[in-house]
Amino acid sequence: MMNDPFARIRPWFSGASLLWPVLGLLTLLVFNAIYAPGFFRLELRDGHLYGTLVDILNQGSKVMLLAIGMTLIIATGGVDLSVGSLMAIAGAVAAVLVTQAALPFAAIVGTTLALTAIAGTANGLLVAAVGIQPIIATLILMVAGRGIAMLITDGQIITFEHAPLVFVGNGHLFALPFTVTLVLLTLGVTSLATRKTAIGLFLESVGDNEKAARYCGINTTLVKVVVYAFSGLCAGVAGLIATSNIKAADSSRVGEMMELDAIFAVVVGGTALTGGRFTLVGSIVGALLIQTLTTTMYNLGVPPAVAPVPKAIVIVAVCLLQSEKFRQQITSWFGRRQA
Amino acid sequence: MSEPLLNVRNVTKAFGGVKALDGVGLTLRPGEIHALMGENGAGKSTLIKVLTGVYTPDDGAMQFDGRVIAPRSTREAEAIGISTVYQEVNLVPTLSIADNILLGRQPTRFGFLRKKAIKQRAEVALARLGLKLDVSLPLNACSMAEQQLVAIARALDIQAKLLILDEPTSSLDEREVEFLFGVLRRLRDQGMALLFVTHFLDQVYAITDRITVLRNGAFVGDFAAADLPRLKLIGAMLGRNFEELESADSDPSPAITEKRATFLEAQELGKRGVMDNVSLSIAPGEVVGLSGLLGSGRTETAKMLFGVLPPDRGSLSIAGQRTSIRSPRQAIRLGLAFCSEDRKSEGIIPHLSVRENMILAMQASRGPLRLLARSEQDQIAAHYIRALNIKTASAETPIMNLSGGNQQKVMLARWLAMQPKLIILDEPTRGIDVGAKAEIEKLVHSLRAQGMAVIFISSDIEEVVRTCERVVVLRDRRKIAELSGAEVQPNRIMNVIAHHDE
Amino acid sequence: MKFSTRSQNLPLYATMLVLLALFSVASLRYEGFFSTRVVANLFSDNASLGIAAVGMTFVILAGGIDLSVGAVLAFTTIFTATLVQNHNVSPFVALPLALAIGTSFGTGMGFLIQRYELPPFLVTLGGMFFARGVAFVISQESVGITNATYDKVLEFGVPLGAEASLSATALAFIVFLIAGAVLAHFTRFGRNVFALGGNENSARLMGLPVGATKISVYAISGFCSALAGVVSTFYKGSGNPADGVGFELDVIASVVIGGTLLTGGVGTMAGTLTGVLIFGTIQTVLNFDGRLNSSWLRIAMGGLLLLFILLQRFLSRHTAAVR
Amino acid sequence: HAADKKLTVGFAQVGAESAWRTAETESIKSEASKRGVNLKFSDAQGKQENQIKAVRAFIAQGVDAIILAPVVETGWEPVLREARRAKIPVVLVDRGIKTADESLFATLIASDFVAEGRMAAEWLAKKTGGKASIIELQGTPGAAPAIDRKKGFEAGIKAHHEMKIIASQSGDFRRSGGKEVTEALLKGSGASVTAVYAHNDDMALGAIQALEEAGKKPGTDVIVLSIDGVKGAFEAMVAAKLNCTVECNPLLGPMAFDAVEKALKGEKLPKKTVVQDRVFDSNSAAAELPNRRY
Ligand SMILES: Nc1ncnc2c1ncn2[C@@H]1O[C@H](COP(=O)(O)OP(=O)(O)OP(=O)(O)O)[C@@H](O)[C@H]1O
Ligand SMILES: Nc1ncnc2c1ncn2[C@@H]1O[C@H](COP(=O)(O)OP(=O)(O)OP(=O)(O)O)[C@@H](O)[C@H]1O
Ligand SMILES: [Mg+2]
Ligand SMILES: [Mg+2]
Repeated sequence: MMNDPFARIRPWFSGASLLWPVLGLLTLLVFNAIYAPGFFRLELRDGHLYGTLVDILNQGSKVMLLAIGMTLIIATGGVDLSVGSLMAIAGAVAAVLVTQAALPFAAIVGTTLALTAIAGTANGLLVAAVGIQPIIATLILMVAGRGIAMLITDGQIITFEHAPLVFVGNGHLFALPFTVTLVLLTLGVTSLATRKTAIGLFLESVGDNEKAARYCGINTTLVKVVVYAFSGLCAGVAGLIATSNIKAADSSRVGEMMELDAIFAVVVGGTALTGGRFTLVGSIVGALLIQTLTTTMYNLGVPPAVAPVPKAIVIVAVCLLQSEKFRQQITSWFGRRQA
Repeated sequence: MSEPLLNVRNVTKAFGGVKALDGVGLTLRPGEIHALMGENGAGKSTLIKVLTGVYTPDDGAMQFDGRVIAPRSTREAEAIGISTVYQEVNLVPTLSIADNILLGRQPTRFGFLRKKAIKQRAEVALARLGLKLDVSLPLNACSMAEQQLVAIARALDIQAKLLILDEPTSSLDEREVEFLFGVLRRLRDQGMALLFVTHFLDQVYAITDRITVLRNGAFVGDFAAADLPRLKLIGAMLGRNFEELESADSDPSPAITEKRATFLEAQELGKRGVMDNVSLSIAPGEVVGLSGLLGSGRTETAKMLFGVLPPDRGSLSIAGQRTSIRSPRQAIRLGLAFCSEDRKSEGIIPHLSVRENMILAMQASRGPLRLLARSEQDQIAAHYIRALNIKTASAETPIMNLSGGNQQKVMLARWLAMQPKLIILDEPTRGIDVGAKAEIEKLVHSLRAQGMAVIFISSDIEEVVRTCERVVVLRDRRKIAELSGAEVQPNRIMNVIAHHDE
Repeated sequence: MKFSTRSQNLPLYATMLVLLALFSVASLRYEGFFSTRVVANLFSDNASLGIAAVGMTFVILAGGIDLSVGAVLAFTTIFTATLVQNHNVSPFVALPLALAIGTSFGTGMGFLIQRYELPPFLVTLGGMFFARGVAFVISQESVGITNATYDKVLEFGVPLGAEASLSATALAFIVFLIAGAVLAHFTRFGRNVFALGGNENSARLMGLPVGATKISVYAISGFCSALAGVVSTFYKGSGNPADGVGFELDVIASVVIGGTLLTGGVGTMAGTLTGVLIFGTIQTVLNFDGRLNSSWLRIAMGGLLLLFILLQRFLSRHTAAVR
Repeated sequence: HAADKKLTVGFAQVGAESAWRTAETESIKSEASKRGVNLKFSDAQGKQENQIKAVRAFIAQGVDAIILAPVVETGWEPVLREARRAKIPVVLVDRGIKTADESLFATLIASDFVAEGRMAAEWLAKKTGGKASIIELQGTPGAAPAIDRKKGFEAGIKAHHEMKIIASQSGDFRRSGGKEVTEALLKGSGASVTAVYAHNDDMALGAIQALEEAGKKPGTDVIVLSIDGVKGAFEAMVAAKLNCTVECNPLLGPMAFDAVEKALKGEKLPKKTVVQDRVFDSNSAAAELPNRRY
């Protein structure tokens, strides 16, 4: 038997190689270093770090959080379209509570997250117990959830100045936006929970071969319900951030199309949509990749209407980079030219 | 002697660091049935995949019908006249049986499928193998053996110069094997060349003209079957003496020792649309066989006991307690284990490592939070890799990269590691080489000695007779007889199956 | 003991039953609902959706996904509108050109997916961005079409009773649905698509033309999206680069509601038609009701979707159990 | 038509994407119930196809009249012809359509988006003496207000050579979009900004937050102006963070139903009624704020 020196740390990065998405991200950063002066400038203001890189972390926090939950769902072979609407619900509930109820902040956050987790559980039950295809099961909540959020805010944009809630999306901790802490915390807890227990193994088994996993005695229904509930929770946190960010609950717009960004982040990060092996770190890299891309477009002054074109090119380029077949072909061309 | 049809020289193929084939040669002549033999992981399937364009060889040359070939896909191989049945049944489970047989070459009129003609041709193809099925049923309604026959029927349906069969008989019982051999002989007589992989020595001698032996990816030799006695063949395959294992072969069925309290007692279990009726009881230290023709309901019985197909009538008690098992989880909690015959769709978790596959059931029974210590996992993996002689690059290799027989051994390890009170083995020796087969028989004996109850399902009646002290015979989804002690004889079982009604 | 031979069709029948139930209840509740006009509208209003869904069905059956349909539709509408309106190109030139571009675009994506084994989700997401961006490069504003040929097509209609007539767009939908059904269910190519989605590896080992089939389904989807765009220009008499945002989800949803498995290999064209009609009928019902505000409208839409999917599950399970 | 029979009117709304839109819906709904009209409401979730479906459903139901707030300017001719064939008058609100055949609708009651953009530019020119480095926050690409407000604004600053748009990105008409874009631009191409022009109030409110976080004083260091005139904008003006908003009146209910009734009586209507939009700045904001209902 061969000795595998990385055997111990490998599970933390399992799934496809992280190398390629990271390389994609680095390329983008290098590009910015050349074409966007000031991209890497960081200054300390009032004890806070300030600069484009910080913005990327801060703005990207929502997709990163969604991507963490989404990774686990995708690992089981599912998908969650409802996260954007769940963000709206979270924002609506929190905003209404801070403006209309005299509750301690912890209770408000608790209620909000409990609600989105319950909504996620409902998704999970539809998928795992009723057996509806994930895309449809979560589409239902995607459509209805936004209606519920709008109902809660009565179709209005609810603004607030509630200091703790404002802090969630705008505050700073350790010189960095508080959202970074939230992401790291969620990532840390999720990584530990999946790799220091057998949960990760169970998720991968269910996604890779559900029937075999069931025959091994894994409660596949429970596993699925839990990941959807967890994704609901992540969406709740992301919703709080988004709402706090603009100090307003914008039920009809918040989180729109973010489900696609989250799925994109996960897939670019190296977790296959077909389920099985997953990598949380990869998804985070994927999320940073899209956020950097968006910021790059702003910085270069690409007209918004045509901005999708360079975006498309980057996406396909990163894909090709990840493709072993493509790399082989490039090497063979290169080899032939030399010969 | 006629010109060779296929001439393979010096083929080499490596996967990462593993050399699956190392300078292998193979010569086939028209009108010959040729066996490819070797231990699990010797490289047989890899050689076949190289021949048929699934893998590109790293080195070597292939000549077919006088021309140099380098097929890049199965499709190309078929086009030049090589038809193949791969080891794992490679069909599309969601399509109908007829579709599976004729996919890609359905009769058409003006570009449209002729459904009636398709149905007919599929039925004819199956009838050649002595099989009568409703060909409009989806393939996933078929048992493993039926699927295997469908795959063979598909390969037989085209006019090829060379037919390759990678373990076609692993799920078949004698009757089907006879049918198949009849067909193969006829094809040989028509001048077709056949390449054939099996781990059943009897079959090798019954039908083949020549034998090529591989060992550890290397070419050992090409022999005329008549010049190669069994023992020499085994010696060539294993590279060592086989006397000890041979002795296990002739072990008589051990007499029933003292009667112990029944562990599991099933009475008149049945499930609408699945099983009519089966009763069965088993005590610790007992090995009970389930026998019957294909489709008789052996697998279904196992699945009813294991909670995969919870029965809707009858009663079940375990260790004297009335229970009903509604899910595999519950079955496992009660001390049952079930090693499925369909390792591809019900057994392996393909992308997970050998280690993870082995400890999965054990971990599941501990629950998600109490993770088995990594050192313990490594230990278990190392233990079973050694104990079952599993050929793998490392315990961290994804199981899908293992050869079929080695995957099967990992599945066994998964359930043995659980130390269950009752283990149901559905075709445990499917695709396992002679050496390992004997080892597994020994293993069953030692499990029995440890007081484990074993339900043993196998299409190989000899094997059932060798291992089991009692045999429950099924037919048409119901129990028709139970034989024990001296009655456990191949002839008796065959007789019961054949002449029950009369 | 004999097994039902057609158990795999149960979900389809259940879905059709659900559609029927939905339609009957609505007819009883809303005045004017039970009319040929509503039925004709259902087909013409959902013609683009339906045609794109035909293409999507092939992609999903083959185990893939195509997120670019909405953007390709938008590109096609603005491309043809600009040519016809601003450059005086005859529709007989512009439309085939648009269809050819859509098909090549799909082929290109299919090639990337097949040749380099890229995930379809990402490639078609890239395709979506690309087509959308190019649409805006052509024109940032919507362009109306005034053209004699267009008017002629618009006036065309197969009369259905006194009130209603089946428009050209509706006819195009029906014709392409039938063509799609024939291709999917009555040709070798169709069977290969099913096999590819059922198990790609097996399909390869069975010697099927996996690569060509894979590329073809994306080509078909590209063609259908472009055709949906063309139909949309007839439906509206205009082209708009911002058209069809979120359209891909509607299309995927209709296909999947129709019983096609997102994992590939299982589904029917008839199911897709049913899915599209269920989708459209829910919308029509809500429009007929007209009493809900924006929030409740969304909740009702989700609720109805849930109700019908549960009903569909229940029916197909129940009937299976009874057999 | 029996005079005493309750009138049924269908209203095909774009969606509920902003406070402005909700105010418009509310205005039409409350006016309908005031007049005892049976209103059929449809929300198209921002999609033209859905709006067309709604209009056709209204026709199939045989409503008496249709109020349509078209999401884009083209693509209505076929369905409006159908309405005309069914003799159902259509009143367009808040945005016009492009057509050669004006008989397709009874009348249009709307603001002039181009004029709004120009008014904003003129106000800014006056305020700054014709000297400004501007960040423009565009609406959703392709949306008519975004296109026209951009056009109008560009035309308005053309005469002033020292007024320049130094960066122009889309904030998608959202608060969060306005904030994110401004935040990014302040560190990049828009670092030397002296004014922010947003195509709607929501984005301006987001931009204000971004300016504050960047250590700038919105309203003082950087002039912020926008369009729509929703309540939040007035509050921001009172707080001296927003300098100006060009009103785009959503309270079209009364005018719309007046038009419906006239059209049903067969009276001749002007093809277009332009709603007069006013410019509010910090001076007039405080007085107006109590009157704002949306
Ligand atoms: N795709 C692959 N990647 C890595 N290793 C592989 C792969 N396929 C086969 N191998 C290795 O190559 C060796 C030969 O495998 P092969 O499947 O040819 O054996 P076999 O002789 O057919 O055995 P069996 O009797 O068990 O089917 C094995 O050690 C296996 O682990
Ligand atoms: N889900 C199903 N739907 C319809 N028929 C099924 C289904 N599962 C199994 N069958 C049928 O049940 C019969 C019995 O299958 P089973 O697997 O029990 O056979 P077996 O006795 O184990 O034999 P072997 O596995 O050797 O073929 C088969 O003929 C198969 O056609
Ligand atoms: Mg093999
Ligand atoms: Mg069996």
